Amino acid sequence: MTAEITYLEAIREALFEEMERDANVFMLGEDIGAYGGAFKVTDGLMAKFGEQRVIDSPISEIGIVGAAAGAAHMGMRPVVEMQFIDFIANAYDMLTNYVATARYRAFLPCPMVVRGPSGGYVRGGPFHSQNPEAGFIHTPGLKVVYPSTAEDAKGLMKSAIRDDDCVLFFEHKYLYRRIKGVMPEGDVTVPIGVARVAREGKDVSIITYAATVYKALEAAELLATEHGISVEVIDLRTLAPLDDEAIEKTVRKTNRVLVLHEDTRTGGIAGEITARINETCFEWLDAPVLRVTAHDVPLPYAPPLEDFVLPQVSDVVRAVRRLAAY
Amino acid sequence: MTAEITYLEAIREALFEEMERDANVFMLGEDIGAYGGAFKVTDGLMAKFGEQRVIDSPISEIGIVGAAAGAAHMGMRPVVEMQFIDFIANAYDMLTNYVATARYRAFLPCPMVVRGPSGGYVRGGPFHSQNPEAGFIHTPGLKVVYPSTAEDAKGLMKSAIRDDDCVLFFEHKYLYRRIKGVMPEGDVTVPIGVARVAREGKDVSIITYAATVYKALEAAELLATEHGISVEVIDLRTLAPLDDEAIEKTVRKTNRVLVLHEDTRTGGIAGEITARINETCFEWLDAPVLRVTAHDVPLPYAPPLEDFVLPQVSDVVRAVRRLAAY
Amino acid sequence: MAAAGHPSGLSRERQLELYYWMRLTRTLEERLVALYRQTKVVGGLFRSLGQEADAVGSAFALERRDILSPLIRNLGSMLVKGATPVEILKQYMAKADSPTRGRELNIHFGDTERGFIGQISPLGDMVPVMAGVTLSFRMRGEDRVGLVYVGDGATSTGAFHEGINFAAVQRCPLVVVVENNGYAYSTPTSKQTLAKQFIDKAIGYGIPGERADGNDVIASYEVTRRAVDRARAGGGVSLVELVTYRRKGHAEHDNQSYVPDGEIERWEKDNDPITRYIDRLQGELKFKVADVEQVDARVRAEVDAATDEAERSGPPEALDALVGIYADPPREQPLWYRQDVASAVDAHERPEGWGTWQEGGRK
Amino acid sequence: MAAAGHPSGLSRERQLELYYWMRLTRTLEERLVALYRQTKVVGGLFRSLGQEADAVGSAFALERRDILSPLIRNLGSMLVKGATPVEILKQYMAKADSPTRGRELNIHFGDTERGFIGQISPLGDMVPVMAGVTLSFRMRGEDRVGLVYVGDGATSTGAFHEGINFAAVQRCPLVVVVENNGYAYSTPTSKQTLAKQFIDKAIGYGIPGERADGNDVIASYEVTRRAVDRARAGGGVSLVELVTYRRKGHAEHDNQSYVPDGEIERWEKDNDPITRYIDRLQGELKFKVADVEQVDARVRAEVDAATDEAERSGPPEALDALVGIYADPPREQPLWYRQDVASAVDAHERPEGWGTWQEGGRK
Ligand SMILES: Cc1ncc(C[n+]2csc(CCOP(=O)(O)OP(=O)(O)O)c2C)c(N)n1
Ligand SMILES: Cc1ncc(C[n+]2csc(CCOP(=O)(O)OP(=O)(O)O)c2C)c(N)n1
Ligand SMILES: [Mg+2]
Ligand SMILES: [Mg+2]
Repeated sequence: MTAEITYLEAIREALFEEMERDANVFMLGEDIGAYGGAFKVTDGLMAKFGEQRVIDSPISEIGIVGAAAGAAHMGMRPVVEMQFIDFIANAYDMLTNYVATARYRAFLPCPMVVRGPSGGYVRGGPFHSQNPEAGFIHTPGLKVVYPSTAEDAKGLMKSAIRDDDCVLFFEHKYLYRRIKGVMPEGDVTVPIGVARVAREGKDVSIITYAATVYKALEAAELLATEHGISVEVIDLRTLAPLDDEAIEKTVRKTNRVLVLHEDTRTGGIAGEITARINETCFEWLDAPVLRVTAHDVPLPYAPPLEDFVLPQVSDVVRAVRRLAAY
Repeated sequence: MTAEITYLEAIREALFEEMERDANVFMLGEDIGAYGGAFKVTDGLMAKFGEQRVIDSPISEIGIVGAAAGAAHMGMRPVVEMQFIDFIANAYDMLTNYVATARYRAFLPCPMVVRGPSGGYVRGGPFHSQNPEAGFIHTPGLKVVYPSTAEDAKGLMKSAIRDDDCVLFFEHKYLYRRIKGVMPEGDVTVPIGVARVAREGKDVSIITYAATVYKALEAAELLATEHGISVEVIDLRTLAPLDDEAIEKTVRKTNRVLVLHEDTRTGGIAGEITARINETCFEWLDAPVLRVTAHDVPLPYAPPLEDFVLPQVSDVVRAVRRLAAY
Repeated sequence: MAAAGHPSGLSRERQLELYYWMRLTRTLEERLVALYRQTKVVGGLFRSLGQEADAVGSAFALERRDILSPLIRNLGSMLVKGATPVEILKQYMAKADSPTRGRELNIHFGDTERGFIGQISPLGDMVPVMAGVTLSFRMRGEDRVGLVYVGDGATSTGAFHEGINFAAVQRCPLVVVVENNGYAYSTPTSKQTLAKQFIDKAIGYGIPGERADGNDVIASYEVTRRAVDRARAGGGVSLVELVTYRRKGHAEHDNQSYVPDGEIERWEKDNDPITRYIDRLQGELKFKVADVEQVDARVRAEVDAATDEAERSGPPEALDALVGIYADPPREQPLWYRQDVASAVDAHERPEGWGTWQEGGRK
Repeated sequence: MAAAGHPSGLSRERQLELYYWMRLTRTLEERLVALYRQTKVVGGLFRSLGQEADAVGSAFALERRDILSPLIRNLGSMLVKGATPVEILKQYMAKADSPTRGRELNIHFGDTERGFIGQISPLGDMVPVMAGVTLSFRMRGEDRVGLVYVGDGATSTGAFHEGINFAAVQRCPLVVVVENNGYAYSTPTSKQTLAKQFIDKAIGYGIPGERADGNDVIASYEVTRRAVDRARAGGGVSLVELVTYRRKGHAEHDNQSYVPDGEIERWEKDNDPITRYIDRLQGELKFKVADVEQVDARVRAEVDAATDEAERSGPPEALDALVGIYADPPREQPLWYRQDVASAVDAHERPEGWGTWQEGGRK
């Protein structure tokens, strides 16, 4: 019997196993070596693999993302940590202009992973809580994953490192130590681009990912027991490319859809999903696709403010009830 | 009688008049002074207002956007040119993390404009053709305008400079010298946040902005004469905040909507608009909201490739006919 | 050179004031540690232990009309510029009437009236911003100077580079202070740059650079003052390097396992800026023990009073979260599922079953 | 010091080769101008007139296994590294069989086999990328060196700063060549930096810096070669500044109104790198006039042949636009309204009525 490990440990295990498997895999980031990273995700890697393969970098997000790209061109498989994913904004040019276009414009392979602690619900304030996925989903050439379970965190990290293109790997810091799972035996990957049914249901679908998967699951439980509404929860796992098949399947099953995300509302991925559902499943819809999201403000620090801005279980309950009653 | 001037000249007139009106307005950018800017938008400004108010900067998009913010805090009204809007990616952190949050987190006013030549259809290749609006529409705290006519270009630039928050002003380089208009007499502004009916119609609505307004208008003409379909064209003019009223009005009028944009498809603003229509006008829809957009690839250089990637009149015709027949 | 007993021409009052600000910094931070352990501080806690002299001494070189942009370890600079202990405490505790009304954390706040602008987390960003602040001084012919701090680590950012270069070329009245405290989080300076000293960067920007002992409050004052005077006289940007040492971890949770044995203790023993200044006050400058003790007592009383006041304030109202993203519109509307809902979190939120979360495991 | 007649130990063959690459660069660009005027070049045209020596001389210091990242004015470097005239012409003309199949413009292309990596437009970005390329050399113990060019203007970017600093700290085998040609578009060096020379930046990164006359092809070779040798020997990053002058505008449309009177003419008359090298070849190095003329004839023939070949190629197929964004999936599907449509633009596109567009007004 294998023990449960946390979401964070699952990621570390994946990094460890991939570094053992492939000598081309190496880590690059601020304070990831001797210190093991701000959240200790890379703890122990330097001791095991040495300073050559676990590089403590200067505070230079442009520099390290660019360096990863150059090394990737040469056959390496760099994994870059953003100390907080919020700082990926500094590398926006490098990622969207250089990395994302490398294969298309120059036939240069760019297999690399950019990973980092993301998301709110942790009193992190406006610069340690962001969900910056929208800008990257918008960029052809990048892949984006955002797991919610420990098993997926491990399996998707392995796939991300083995992918021949750049994968942005968002890790939800609220889940790091709260979520546990039992890892499958052996070298098991979770494919990029495939969603997961987190809970089967028949009345209303919730399409979501990352921390809000748990908001959805809790709401689903409550809706089942208190309101007799059967909710299906889809955990997207990958945001680019989207799993259109899984989305269509659940829409055709329940005919009522809530898209739920922690990111701000305007320009968030819920819009994209709504448009796709509209295009492919309009006739199957018995109600408008609704969105539950954060409010359109920078994420404030004080608990009552953060709680108000971010989506909560009660919001999901209200929205699902409206859909069910439609 | 006043003469027609181009879209580009209209922008220059607005800059000129605003600099005359308000001594706090100044220009910052690469090659905007002696040379007058890569597209000559600021031509003549340095001669008139001097080097102090028309500053040729080093090649430092982070630097000049940040400097504009600092000056704006102190009561100045900087207008920053990106030589091509593609390079706004370099200032993504400064704009989304610093500028957009300044008022909210620190009660610091940040009245500034970031403007630059945007968009394709000009054989500019992947780094001189971008439409990077999606990432900024996604950012609370920023406003985004993108005019299609010379009159709007002038009137919106005046509003942008007078706005008390940061406005990103996208100028479509394909329209710079192709589009002309007669300016209204006197100091006339066009309000931010208000869309325009570019053509009245009753069967199908096209919601669009910037260069594709003309694709829509051409398609509308053709659809009227060749297919007897009456098309309404909405020119959004402002992308953040969206004019929900205008969108709802046209949807309720025609019940069939095409959202058209030049930006790539996934994560583009069409998704957001579709979601909003879905939320507010679901019952009014006689057909799914359709999107005509660029394909999801970096914009290639060769004419047959660029033409294939970008939306064209024939695409609009096809999509509108499908909607009308639905 | 100042006369003996009046280093840098500072009056005896001002000499003692320097001590007051350093002591206030340290005592206030110690109070914050206590509150942090009582879980009354909502987020992380960042110390400037051992760096009080460089923060206080450099800020002391400014006039009230000048503008300073502090970093996380510049509590002392902010106090000198007029931030009050009660503001600091409320801010850390995310109170409704804290300077940012609970929106931002720790000492991320500002007040252009008193002359300081709050930083944001992305390092280096304040350098371009302060370039713009001081550009506006120059454009308007105002007799004002700006000062921006960067850590040794933050000198590696593109924002630092673009900002200082822009300011240099534009001859902005700006002083850039590199606080070289040996570490950026866990990263020693040797992994941050190969430069032997940070003022070596000045020549690459064509500006003067000067280095001083950042644990000597008078030396920190003097070197900064020279740069401030130069800026005020139209001499443009200077780079000042203050050499100091970060005796605590990056934040309170950091156990400093990466620090070589004995290093911290050595700095504490031989080079505590407050101890050093007390020695100087009571030695060369001939203050009495009682003078110093009086300051200590005053500081204790002030911090006690501030704590009482801060504790009395309540948390912000949820709806204030939607106010003031733009000047126009002045507020966002709550999303439809939040209409008529005062607080977002009801009984169902934050259940135990979410995982193995423990208060101790908190990051 | 090399023996007289054999500067830098270059054989006579190699001495003449340097001339060949410079001449090929110039003749090929002249051909491009002709094609541009015939509107056969799809986008803008960028010249390196007067800078051929720095590009050729520096690239000549590399081995085939080394990797170079050129800029827009490094046509000469690319030719030295094995790019062919027909590739250049096809690329500018956006042909189906051009190196990027019509996806990228001008000389933005590369080939890691021959050892050059194409730039992207955002300036400075190639510095971090080449830091990573050379980091991989170091990690794998490969005996390879990288060379990256930056313009005087591009040194102001955050990417340059972060990339060179990272490479320095990591002791990557990288040579950073600053091509100081006096201008960045219209911006003179004095508005770009207050540094007196670009090698003043080296000290701030703790690396060696050396400056040479970029219009002297041998000097450019020698200074770069020293840096390359140092990198190969494990000495890490060097900064090389090659001082030259951009005699044409930023691109062909730029009329250089911002250049002081006589400046261009002076450089053309006194300091043309090709003329200077011919003088040296025929003087000190004792080549015959015929040797030089033979090279010229060979170059003309090669460029003629390349032009013929390039002109024969056709434009890309529209559907190729959707191929190869990712390894997996290997292609995007056309959007539904483009299914079964071979070309996007039908008779209705690009009408006259769109405005006042004229070929002459083209940007
Ligand atoms: C752009 C950016 N990258 C990473 C971080 C995460 N981070 C916060 S503080 C810190 C270390 C800062 O070191 P230094 O600049 O020397 O300042 P010190 O803490 O020593 O005062 C890091 C890496 C950040 N805030 N911003
Ligand atoms: C980040 C960025 N900002 C602006 C531009 C627009 N731009 C293209 S070339 C150029 C001038 C480059 O000057 P320099 O680096 O000196 O190179 P040179 O053309 O002189 O060889 C500018 C501003 C760009 N390509 N990238
Ligand atoms: Mg430090
Ligand atoms: Mg130049």
